[in-house]
Amino acid sequence: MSGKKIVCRCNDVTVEDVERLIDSGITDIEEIKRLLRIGMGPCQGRTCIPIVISILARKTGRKPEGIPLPKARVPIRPVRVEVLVGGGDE
Amino acid sequence: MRLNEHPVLRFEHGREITIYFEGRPIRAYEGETIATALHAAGIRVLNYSPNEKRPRGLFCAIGKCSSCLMVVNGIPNVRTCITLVEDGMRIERQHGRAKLPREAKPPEFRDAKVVTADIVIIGGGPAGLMAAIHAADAGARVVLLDENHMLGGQLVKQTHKFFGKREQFAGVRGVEIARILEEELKKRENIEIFLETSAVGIFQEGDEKLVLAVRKNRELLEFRGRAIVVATGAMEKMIPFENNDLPGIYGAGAIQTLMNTYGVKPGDRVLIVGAGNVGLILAYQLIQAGVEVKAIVEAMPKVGGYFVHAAKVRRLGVPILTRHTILRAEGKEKVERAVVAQLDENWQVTPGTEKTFEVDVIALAVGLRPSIELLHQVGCQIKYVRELGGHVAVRDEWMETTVRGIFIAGDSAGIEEATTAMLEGKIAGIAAALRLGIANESWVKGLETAQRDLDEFRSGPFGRHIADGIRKILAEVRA
Amino acid sequence: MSRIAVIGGGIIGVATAYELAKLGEEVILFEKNYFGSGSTFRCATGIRAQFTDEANIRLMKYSIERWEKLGEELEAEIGFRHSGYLFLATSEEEVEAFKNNINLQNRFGVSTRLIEMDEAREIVPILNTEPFLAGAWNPMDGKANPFKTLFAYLAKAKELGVDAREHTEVIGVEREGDEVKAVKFRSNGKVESVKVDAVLNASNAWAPLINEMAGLKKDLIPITPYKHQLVKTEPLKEGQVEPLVCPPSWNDSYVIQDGEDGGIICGSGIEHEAKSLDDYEPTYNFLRGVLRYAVKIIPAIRHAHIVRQWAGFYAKTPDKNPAIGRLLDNFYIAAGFSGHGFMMAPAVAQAMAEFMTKGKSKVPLDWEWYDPYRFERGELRSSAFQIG
Amino acid sequence: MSKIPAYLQRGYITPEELFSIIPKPSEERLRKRPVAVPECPQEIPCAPCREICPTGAISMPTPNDLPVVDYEKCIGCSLCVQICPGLAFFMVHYVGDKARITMPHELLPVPERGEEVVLLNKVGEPVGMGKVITVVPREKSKGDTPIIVVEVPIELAWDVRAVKVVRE
Repeated sequence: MSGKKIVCRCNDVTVEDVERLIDSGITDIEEIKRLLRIGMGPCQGRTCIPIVISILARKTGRKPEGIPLPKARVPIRPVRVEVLVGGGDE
Repeated sequence: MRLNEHPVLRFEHGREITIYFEGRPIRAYEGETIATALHAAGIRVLNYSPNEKRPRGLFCAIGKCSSCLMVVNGIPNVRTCITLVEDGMRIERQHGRAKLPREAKPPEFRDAKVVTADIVIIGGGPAGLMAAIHAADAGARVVLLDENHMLGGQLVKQTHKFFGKREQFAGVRGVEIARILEEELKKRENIEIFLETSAVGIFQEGDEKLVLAVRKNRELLEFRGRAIVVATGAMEKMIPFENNDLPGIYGAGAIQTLMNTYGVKPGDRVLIVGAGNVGLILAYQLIQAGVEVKAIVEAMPKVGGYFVHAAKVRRLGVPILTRHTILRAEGKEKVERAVVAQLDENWQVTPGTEKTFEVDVIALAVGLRPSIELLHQVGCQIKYVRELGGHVAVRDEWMETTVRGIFIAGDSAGIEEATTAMLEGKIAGIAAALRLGIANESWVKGLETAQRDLDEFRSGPFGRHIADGIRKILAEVRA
Repeated sequence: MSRIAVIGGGIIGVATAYELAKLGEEVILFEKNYFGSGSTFRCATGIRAQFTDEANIRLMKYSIERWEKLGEELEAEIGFRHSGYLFLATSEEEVEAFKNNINLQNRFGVSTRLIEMDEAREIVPILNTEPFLAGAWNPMDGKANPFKTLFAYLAKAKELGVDAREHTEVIGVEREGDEVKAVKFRSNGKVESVKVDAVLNASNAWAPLINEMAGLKKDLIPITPYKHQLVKTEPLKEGQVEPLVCPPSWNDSYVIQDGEDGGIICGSGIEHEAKSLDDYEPTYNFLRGVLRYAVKIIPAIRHAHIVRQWAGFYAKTPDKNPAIGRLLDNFYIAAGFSGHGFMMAPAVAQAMAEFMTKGKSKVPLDWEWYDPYRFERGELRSSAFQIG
Repeated sequence: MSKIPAYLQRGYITPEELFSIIPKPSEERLRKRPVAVPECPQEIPCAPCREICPTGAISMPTPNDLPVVDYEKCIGCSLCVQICPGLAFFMVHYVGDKARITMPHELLPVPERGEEVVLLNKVGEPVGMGKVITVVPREKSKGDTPIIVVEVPIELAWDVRAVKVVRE
């Protein structure tokens, strides 16, 4: 097994993937998110986004305060479709 | 791997049942999660990742990280860390992205169950419980929901005694505080409790706030109220190092859940990353459960948690390696070794200082961050404040966020302690009742007492740091 | 060579900036937020020629031809594929209407055909065939990845010298007589101005604001933002719902698998007029409303988990056709796409760039049909059919 | 940045460091009866020891101040050892050439009275064997923590802070 440093478990994104993208000039977290699909998997960004923010801060010299957090969306945890449709169904 | 005796905790198992893992029968107990039962049976690999087919196992144990997805009774993407076992359940490892079953019937469309109250409290940990008790005493009709099957939040996993003053439960173990608060809650007739109920979103519909929630993963509920207290606690941070996704690497909270909630040992030999209070307390809890702790590594030049917690594990033989970091985990399908190394003054690894520990568990206790998803989703102003653990909602002295009627308390308002969470919960509960015009002015006094207690608690070196962070937040409100 | 300002960093603005640069123009591109942040990154990824009028059918047939070769041209993976659109009829009247549309589409070379439900089930193995009588199937329709496509255009545009600025808001358009002269913009609190020879307003929902800056009536092009919401499941194995599947009589509800991660995107005609241009608040009504139909189209979706719901704008004109053309001597517009901007972008960008530089274009774009002044004259087109 | 105290770098405190922060009880006092000594060098918000002390021997103006024991007022009742959430209070009593250390013991098994146990120093190294003199089980302890009194060689009085129970 190779020694990958995983940032996003949902999509197997590594530290190197994020760094490479930043080096190519993409430094907006919203753009990084969409190109690497970070935060778009079933964990909804809970594990990965803080790591991306810290990598971005380190690589660009920006303060974490200045990096906006991608918007949290409904539902904030995955919900089975049948539950949303058949509410009250035991 | 199951714990039979423990110096502090007693474990009560449900009825013994059988589940099938890839066809193999496994003993389980009703009331425990699938991941717990598999873990007790020594099964570490729960699925293989979608792109790289990397083995993955339990990591967060609270349904958040997606590392434990499996196919259960033919249905893919089941979070086995929060799904309870049922007799005869068939469980298979999931290999990457899943296919939906080919045959299915469309479900009936039905209205959700509606629950109304004055104040909806999300989270039944120390902050939420205190908010509920005080809001109810102030005259509000309260409904409290919590994801877990028991109240108390993280308190139920804490075997150590709490600090602070006597009226703040100092000298009482976390598990016991949870029991006391639960008893208080149940004495009050104007509090309705919903367990195993997860809030998944907040919608504002005029003056009313709708908290959409799911009970037991199968029932949709609409909680409607005029004020909300969000006391959703915290979640653990993760750090990147080589093979940081290998099964056998857990968040500290996951180990506490396995060990102290379900009575299952996480493994035999553990390396802990992080010597803050969580890492130190975890080390002690592991020793109490009869697990060997090989070492605690800490990148900072000093112990970050309370010295007394460090001294407790040092005298039981656990080395604390300050200025050390974890380089990588090694192992084929699960952790077999951990490699650490020393850091220099510039946080760079000093060559030649690598040390290998033969461990089967790596516990990450590298910090917590507030669970603010609901607050962010509903549109509260969010600000990054390092002292408070990361992104937090901006709030005033009454714990009210920038969305009127939405209050916060506890770790979701900033990482601190159960003691301060309880005081913040008291403030938020009273403040919400005051804002709704339910509580009369005399309640302001109680709120101010709690504020003074907080100030006193935060007057030491640890608390001053927090107070700095809170000042930044309050400056934002005034601006 | 002239200097052209393109206002709006969505797919239309970015693609047109690229096309203009390709023709040798000096381009400065403004986006007030991040590139794609308006409607492009919120879209449902679908691309189709199954329209119900000649202008849109011909434009989209051409656009799909451009989509086919776009990855190669931009030297990037953009995730385009001919995954098809499958419309499903629930009544005999609808089957007749489908037949008429198919005839029209066939006349302009679009390969749509009427199919039976057995074939539909082969195309979508987990489709619920029971409620439907027939399908209108065009295998040449498709989908692409909006993120990758926009960034591919952007990268090429930059390579060709486009000065692309995000987080840069246009706050003024200087005009003398029937000519615009300069564009004033703000970035990081700093206000600057640039002299320009021409301006393209490609800001879709925000276009009336830019028109107003140029001294035009705000409602000259009446564009209203409607929140069009989507929900999406967790990633799933690809190929389960490859095409966009839509029974129009079920409130225009549709499902389509994301070409990238396989998550199923569910949309519907349930719309709300946005309260403001930053009102992206998803609604509870939609969350349950859309799934009510989605589970009837693909019952197995019941077992999948929804991981997010979001809203984007359908920047709608009164006839749901975009406004494409010239507003002043050197002030142009391509906006009000009413939900079709992403799919139309390759064709519209090329047409617009050629029109701005040469006064004409070889793209089969019916300038008369999309004429921006038609609203003022009260000449509405037949409503363009609106799905994904 | 202020200098980091050595005990925070290592996670344990040496007697020298401890007695540079609080006074060491006199030999005479140590021989008289057990005396409580807090190994609590850090300002943390915590006050149960002061609150439980029946003679007011522990001073601590605010919960964030360090506990300071008035050794003359201390009657050696061990309540502070029982209640201390940080398990940081110990009692020391010199008896002949032995010292009797009162310490918390929250592990299984709890030793029995008279049992010989392995003595552990502040870093968990075995430094000899010692006899358990007294056991206060969890049920009888004021702070839900079992406490034990262990006899150790007098020269190890300030080193031994834990024991290990080894049974066949």
